[in-house]
Amino acid sequence: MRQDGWLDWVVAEVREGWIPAAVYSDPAVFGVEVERVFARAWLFLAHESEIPEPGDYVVRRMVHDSFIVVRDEHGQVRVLANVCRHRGMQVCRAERGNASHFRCPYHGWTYRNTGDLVGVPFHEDAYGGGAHFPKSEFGLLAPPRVASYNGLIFASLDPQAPTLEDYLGGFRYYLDFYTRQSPDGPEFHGPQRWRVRANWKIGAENFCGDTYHTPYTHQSIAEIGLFGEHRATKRKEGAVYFADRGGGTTYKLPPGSFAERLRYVGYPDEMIERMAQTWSAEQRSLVEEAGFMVSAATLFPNLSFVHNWPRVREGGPPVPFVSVRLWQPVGPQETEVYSWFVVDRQAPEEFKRDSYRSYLLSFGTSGMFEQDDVENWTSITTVAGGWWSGRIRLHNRMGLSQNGAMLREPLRGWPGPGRAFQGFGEYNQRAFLELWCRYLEGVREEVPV
Amino acid sequence: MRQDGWLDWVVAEVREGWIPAAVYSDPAVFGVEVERVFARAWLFLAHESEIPEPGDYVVRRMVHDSFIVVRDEHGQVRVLANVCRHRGMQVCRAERGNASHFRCPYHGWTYRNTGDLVGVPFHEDAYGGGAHFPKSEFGLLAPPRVASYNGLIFASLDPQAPTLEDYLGGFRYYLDFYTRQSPDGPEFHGPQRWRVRANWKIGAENFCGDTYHTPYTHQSIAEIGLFGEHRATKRKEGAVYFADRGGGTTYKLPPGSFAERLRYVGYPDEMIERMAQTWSAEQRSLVEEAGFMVSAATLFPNLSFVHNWPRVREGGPPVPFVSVRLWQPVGPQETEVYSWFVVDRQAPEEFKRDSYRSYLLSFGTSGMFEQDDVENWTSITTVAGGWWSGRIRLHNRMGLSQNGAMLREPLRGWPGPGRAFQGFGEYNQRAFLELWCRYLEGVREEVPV
Amino acid sequence: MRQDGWLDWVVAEVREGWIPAAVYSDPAVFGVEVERVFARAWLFLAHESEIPEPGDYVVRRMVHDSFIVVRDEHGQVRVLANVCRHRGMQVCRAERGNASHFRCPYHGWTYRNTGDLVGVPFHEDAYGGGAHFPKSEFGLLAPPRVASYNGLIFASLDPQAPTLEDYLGGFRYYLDFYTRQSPDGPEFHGPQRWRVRANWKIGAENFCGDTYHTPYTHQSIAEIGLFGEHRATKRKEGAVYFADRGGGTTYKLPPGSFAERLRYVGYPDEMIERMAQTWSAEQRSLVEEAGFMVSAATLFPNLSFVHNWPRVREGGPPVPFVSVRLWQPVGPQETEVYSWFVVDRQAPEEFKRDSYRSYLLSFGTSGMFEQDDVENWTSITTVAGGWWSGRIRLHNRMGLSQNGAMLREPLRGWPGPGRAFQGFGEYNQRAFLELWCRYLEGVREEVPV
Amino acid sequence: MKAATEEVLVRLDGHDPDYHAVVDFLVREAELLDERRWRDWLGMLADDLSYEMPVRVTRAHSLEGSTLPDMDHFREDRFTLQKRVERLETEYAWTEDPPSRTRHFVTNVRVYRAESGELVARSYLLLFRSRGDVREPEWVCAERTDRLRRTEAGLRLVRRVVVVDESVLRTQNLAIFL
Amino acid sequence: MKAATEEVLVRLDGHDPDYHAVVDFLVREAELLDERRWRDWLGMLADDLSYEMPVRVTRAHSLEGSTLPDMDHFREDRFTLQKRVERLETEYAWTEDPPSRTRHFVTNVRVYRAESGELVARSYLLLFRSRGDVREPEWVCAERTDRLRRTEAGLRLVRRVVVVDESVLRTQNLAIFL
Amino acid sequence: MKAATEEVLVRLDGHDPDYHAVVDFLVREAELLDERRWRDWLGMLADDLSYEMPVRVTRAHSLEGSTLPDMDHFREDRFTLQKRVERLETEYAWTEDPPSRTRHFVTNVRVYRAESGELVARSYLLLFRSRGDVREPEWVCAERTDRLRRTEAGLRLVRRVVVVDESVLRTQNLAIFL
Ligand code: FES
Ligand code: FES
Ligand code: FES
Ligand SMILES: [Fe+3]
Ligand SMILES: [Fe+3]
Ligand SMILES: [Fe+3]
Repeated sequence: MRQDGWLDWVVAEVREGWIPAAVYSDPAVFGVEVERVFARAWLFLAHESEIPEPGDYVVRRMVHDSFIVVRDEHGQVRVLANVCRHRGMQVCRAERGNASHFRCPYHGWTYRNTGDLVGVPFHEDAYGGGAHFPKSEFGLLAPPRVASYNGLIFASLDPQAPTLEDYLGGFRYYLDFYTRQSPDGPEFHGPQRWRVRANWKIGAENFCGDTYHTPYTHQSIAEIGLFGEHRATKRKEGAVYFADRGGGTTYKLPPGSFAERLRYVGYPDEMIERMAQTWSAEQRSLVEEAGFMVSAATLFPNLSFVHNWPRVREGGPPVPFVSVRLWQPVGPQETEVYSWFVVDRQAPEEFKRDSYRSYLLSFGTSGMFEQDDVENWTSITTVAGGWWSGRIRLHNRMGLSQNGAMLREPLRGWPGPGRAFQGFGEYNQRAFLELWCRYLEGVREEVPV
Repeated sequence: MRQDGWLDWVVAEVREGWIPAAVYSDPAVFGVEVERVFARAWLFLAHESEIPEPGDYVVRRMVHDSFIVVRDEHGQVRVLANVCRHRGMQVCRAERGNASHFRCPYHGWTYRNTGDLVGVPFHEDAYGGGAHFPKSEFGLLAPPRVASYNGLIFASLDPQAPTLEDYLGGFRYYLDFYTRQSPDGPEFHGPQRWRVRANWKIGAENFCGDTYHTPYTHQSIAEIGLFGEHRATKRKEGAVYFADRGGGTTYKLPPGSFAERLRYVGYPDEMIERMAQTWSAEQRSLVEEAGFMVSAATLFPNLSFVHNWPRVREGGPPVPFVSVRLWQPVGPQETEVYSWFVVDRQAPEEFKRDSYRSYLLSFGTSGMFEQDDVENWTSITTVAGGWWSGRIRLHNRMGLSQNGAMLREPLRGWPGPGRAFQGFGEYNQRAFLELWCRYLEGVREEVPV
Repeated sequence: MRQDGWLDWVVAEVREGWIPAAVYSDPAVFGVEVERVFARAWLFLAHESEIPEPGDYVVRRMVHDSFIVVRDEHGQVRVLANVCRHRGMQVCRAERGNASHFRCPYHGWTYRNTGDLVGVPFHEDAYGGGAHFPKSEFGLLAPPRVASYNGLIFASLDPQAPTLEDYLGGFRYYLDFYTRQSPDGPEFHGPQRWRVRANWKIGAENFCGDTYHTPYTHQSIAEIGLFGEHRATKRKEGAVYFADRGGGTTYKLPPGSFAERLRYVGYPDEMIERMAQTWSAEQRSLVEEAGFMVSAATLFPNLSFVHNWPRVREGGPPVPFVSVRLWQPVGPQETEVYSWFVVDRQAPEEFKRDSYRSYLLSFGTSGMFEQDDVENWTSITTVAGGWWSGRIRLHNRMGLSQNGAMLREPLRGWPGPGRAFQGFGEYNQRAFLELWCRYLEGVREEVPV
Repeated sequence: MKAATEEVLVRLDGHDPDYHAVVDFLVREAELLDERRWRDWLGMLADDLSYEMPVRVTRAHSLEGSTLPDMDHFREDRFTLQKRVERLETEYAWTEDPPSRTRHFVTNVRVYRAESGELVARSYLLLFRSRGDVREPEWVCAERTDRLRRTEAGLRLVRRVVVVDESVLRTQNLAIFL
Repeated sequence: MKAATEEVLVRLDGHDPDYHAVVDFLVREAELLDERRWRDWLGMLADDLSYEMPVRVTRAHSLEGSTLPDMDHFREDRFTLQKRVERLETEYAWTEDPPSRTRHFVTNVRVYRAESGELVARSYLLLFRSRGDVREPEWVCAERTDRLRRTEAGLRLVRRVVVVDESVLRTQNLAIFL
Repeated sequence: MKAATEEVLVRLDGHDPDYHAVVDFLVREAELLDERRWRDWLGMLADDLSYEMPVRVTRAHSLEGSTLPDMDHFREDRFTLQKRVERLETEYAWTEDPPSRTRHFVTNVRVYRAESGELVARSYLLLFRSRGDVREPEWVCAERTDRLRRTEAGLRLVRRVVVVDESVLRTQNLAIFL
């Protein structure tokens, strides 16, 4: 379908802030993404709290590759390819459970939950025994790279990928607000999973920097009095930041101390206490001095975060919640959403209950925020599928002048890593797509934005 | 899949009257059709009578590209790309309605029904205002070319396309019989819409010239006494004509005057009166001297017309109806059919009622003619999908001698434009496919047939 | 998606006993298979017993090409392309029936069940009669090659294909055990048909040589006491053979005479009598001297056989059955299974009843063996669809030493053609895939294994 | 609840004999249609029957106006239904030769008695349609509002309005009845 | 209406207690099957049960002969059903491990009394089957004709004939019961 | 049969008036939901309503533990349902503008009386959802276990547990009610 050089043209246009709509629907673009983005980036699989006990496992995908994320008998977390080394049968067909061994139903090869091949029927007769078939060489495969941060387990299919630390880079600073509110870290609940006819990038871009959509897309939430923050002015005062592989949005907090400001969004004192002790001075100062509270964020390519604080009962106070969500591509026009409710392990039970309620009202399959977001994303994906519409260059230049200069200076004195801006602008969507361009070009190393 | 030169071979064979079946199912052929036929030809969108009032709109597609056909606040008909200039959201998700503005649900950009961008939230803050973001440059896009004839609204995605007048050429003469029976022109009702697993070309070819299928495909209609004309002999006496971008079939009328002959097919005198006044002498003479009545027709590439006159009650007189139908491609093996009932605005209410009844009995989702046609087309499309069957060269040489000479002379004294033949022959199917070949070859200019 | 040379790499790896998983899911591989395997090999269509009377027909496919297998008015079996020579309509839309003629519903061309075109409406007017349109040239097409063996009707789309005899080669010796237990040969009942999300090759490989899966995949059958043979040791004592285009598995029989051994698997004396008379000395000796009983087998590319003898009532004796099954590809990840129950025509009614019961319990849509087999095959197909997993090289080296040498000698004194091995080993899967490699390379002639 | 007409309708509960009579009528009708016994089916229809299936469209904000006033998939009377049946009985109704294998699943039946004594029934219909061996099966979902008249011969269908749930039908045609 | 046998059957209306008993039987059966309580389900079957599901084929012109006389998807008696259940209860019935999540939607129930006093029930079945997280769900549509016998312990299924609507099943197997 | 609570439940047969009352309740509810008459629907709910739809997961061997204890698609009370309805009534509930055309097919109803006098109903739900003209329609299958309380104003829903049949929903969202 596509003439050569078309991809180069796409990349060039995207860098200018003009997005050819086809990138949200074209099968050829998706094919390249699978090979250059998803086969090279670090992808999120699961959180350690999902598999607390030895033998606990969950089965997760990297696009269409299936992996078992299991805590082995020694308590070590492992990522095992869900592919029998003999004839490729899935050794585990459940979504979660507990198992000491994975036995292949086809010919009965048996693997310990460490991945080691421990049982081969008729090893001697069929394979000539260890001399000709050393079991040690046929354990379940693992992705080339596996690592975790705050208990979030990531893997990369690229042996040359940078370390996870380097990959995350400055974004770790922000990640802690969502996933390290106490030394114990968070517990993940869920996920809810469902399929939407949207391209995976649209949600990722939205979460990393689209403060501009909130007032209008989510107007219904304000109308029913569940949420004040989304008010346009509130949103406008917020800052957006981008550091290395990720970026996000924030809300400006009213005047007050660290504790007062966290109380304002609805955290109980004991949790605020722990945050104060857990976060670094630089992190605290984002709240204390700068006065910003993290909201939505995205880690390239397809992991997003959200922190929000709607009311959960008539006239009640705001109740904050955290959600982590994965935009798992199914195809160019379809994405499977994984949405977890995340809460600090040490949070009081009552807070956990209310925070969960707050989450369900807002995000996930029945979430009133998410519903309207996804409606936009599926419609854009459909439009992008037209031959002519696919060639329309969408506008990604908010915050740029006619000639491409910055309309606004980066925030001075921003306490965190990376670069931040206050007010509306597609700074982060551009940064996100710049990463996308780099990966499409095959560049792996750290990407300054 | 396809070796190079394959398409050239296809075109060469088609020109010889041998159609490789794969043209009715092959994805590669369809890909080329999208780029060379549907992105260059004039395509029908809607009729003005569907949007009588300012603000009235219908949403229509050109293959997978979505457009709003709207009568703006000044009463002017416009075709607007249903794509927000910001991030590509569909600004209109309904199929029809009335709106003064289209407001994008994602970030709230607002467009007047003229297409003008009139509202951009935080224009100043977010975009630096008019200096850096002149709204005037970001109205909803329109297809490069838009024009209408007899109220039929067409558009082309090709800036170099000939004018609609030139494109239609001599076919306008025939178009008037269906869509200009009085100075007021027709009113369109519907459409009914449904999806069939058939390639779009098969129906288009059938309507433009397949008089030969009527006796057998539609035998059931005769059996139940609803329709006599379809009798083989009647069909054989009919003529088929092709002029520039379209062609069609006719029935031979029994002896009689202009009025008598129109009475014969069931028109009331007051309508005949208006036809006499509205049609040109050349047009009247098709009925009066030549004695032919138009039946099915197709305008390249995918708009068809039908005029027929079955009985609508026991022993009752024939009642004529007109239908316009669009073969909207969904894919190589799937087509969405749009079928409108069309009747002259000034026709008496009772005639409109009966004519509508006549239409419903014959065409559309429940039409007894259409049902059997579509059954043939879906089966052919399935067959064409086979690796071996797709290479079979189907026979499109009816009316040609062994060596390709004409078995019959064109009709002499035919009052209309183009060339006409009496009796059975695939003259028009060849003419239609010749146009198709030209477009596949990238030729745009007027095509003599 | 695929870089050049990828297919060469695949073939090279497969020859080493390492199967890149993608061969079980990749659309490009499937595209090549359609052109080089299914368009060149001999494919099974039907058995003569399915169409006993003149006019009896069944409609069958070769991948997506539809053919009518009909016994014509002279009693001769014919294979006719189900494609009208005019515009490609399917002249027969039923799955089976009896017809003296096939009349095309589109324009009424009529073909005798010999394929001869006998009726063309308006032959003179429309086509200039025989001079310009000799009906004799427009009969229904037949595949380039058609032949049968033991009443099994095969066709090939390749004019250069070897004769069926040569194609089958030594495999005919084994075919007789399933389809020639008496001079009258078998009767085919069914087929059951259903679609499974599995690649066609997996089942074909399994049936031709996978004795190793039985003990574990089918353990449930043993648990419920329906079948003893599947016991690992029993399976291990069996031999696998491969001769020219096909191979299969056997069970070792307990000591005894020809008759005793056939009685052991449940055949009544009168049938044993007929087998003794019908089979050649070489064939009898497979049972009598060598003491092996045929079980599963596959004829390249996609026809499999099974012979098994479970119990059909509490504590009852084993009852043997034969099933023939076709793995009809629908796409790279989907296969339509055709499963026939096959029994000797002369078998006593009571045996036929019990054998049918034995079949239904074991194979087909509700068969307890087949259910677990297919589960493995669909899961493997899914896994193979992953970008990374598709590159995993699956293990097909059972019976080979580390350096690729044979761990075991071929059976000496094997009475049948080809090469046989006793004990577990993927000898036949390698032989099957070697054929597959040859066809992918475009080699047609006889393939020594 | 009010039908098209503005008359008042009384909801019948599940042990009213008329409720069962109506359910029985709808289920028997489904059986006749799925067995292609059209003559028997015609026998269930009143002579002054009106059988309507308006086209559905997608409109903004609400379901208001989501049925077109001027375009239908069906707008039949006894004569036209009779003709359709006659046609299906010929040897030339290709689109149903071979025939579809249909299944009319009838659920959510609500029955009302009108002042006139006629019965009004609303029901949900899930139609499954399989044809041949290669095509994927097709579905049609709809709500039907029926008006039934009592006669000595039993209930007769006086009016049916089928509100289909899709604006673009995903079935090859309506050579069947709903 | 006549069943396979030529005996006369009397249609029961919706307030006949036997009608409710049969509906109750079919709905409870669906519950047991969907909850994989096969032992309880076997308890609903007569010892001389015949459980049949012939293969469907597409023939020209009519539905006549659209079920094969000599090939079935199921042709079971108590022994074979028992074995199938035993198998599903082992740890090695891979095709149902993990299990399908099924839903047997039962509608259009018609009940008849035979001269013998046995009851005959015809019903429509819509089976929804979801398995794992990646596969698309599967559907099976069919009509079932059941013969039920009264016993002190309640109704028992004596014979079931399942007429499926597709000639090519779009489900991986019949490791389930209909 | 036992509900979540361990109390004993008595199965009601098909001619028990309460059986019909419950069927009537479920069918009327479906009608209100499909007609988007949410206010009327809220009127059918008790003030202390609990409305739950746990997430389903695929586990090995059996359906045990196939609903997550700590994650739901819905876990609502009157306040949250009220808010959801209010939202749908605004002009900004984009995901239902244009609205879905839904059809709640309710079948396999089983009714039980609890010692408390409350009624427990289990039913199968097949939801068909069509939106716009281009998207393919979507399906949701589930079983619902409802607890109903008698009030002078009629039955009121006290608790609903929806057990959906898919672990990965194939619908864009749950901006609808089941
Ligand atoms: S595929 Fe796993 S043991 Fe053979
Ligand atoms: S996409 Fe339309 S306003 Fe942003
Ligand atoms: S297509 Fe068969 S007669 Fe024309
Ligand atoms: Fe949002
Ligand atoms: Fe026609
Ligand atoms: Fe097996």
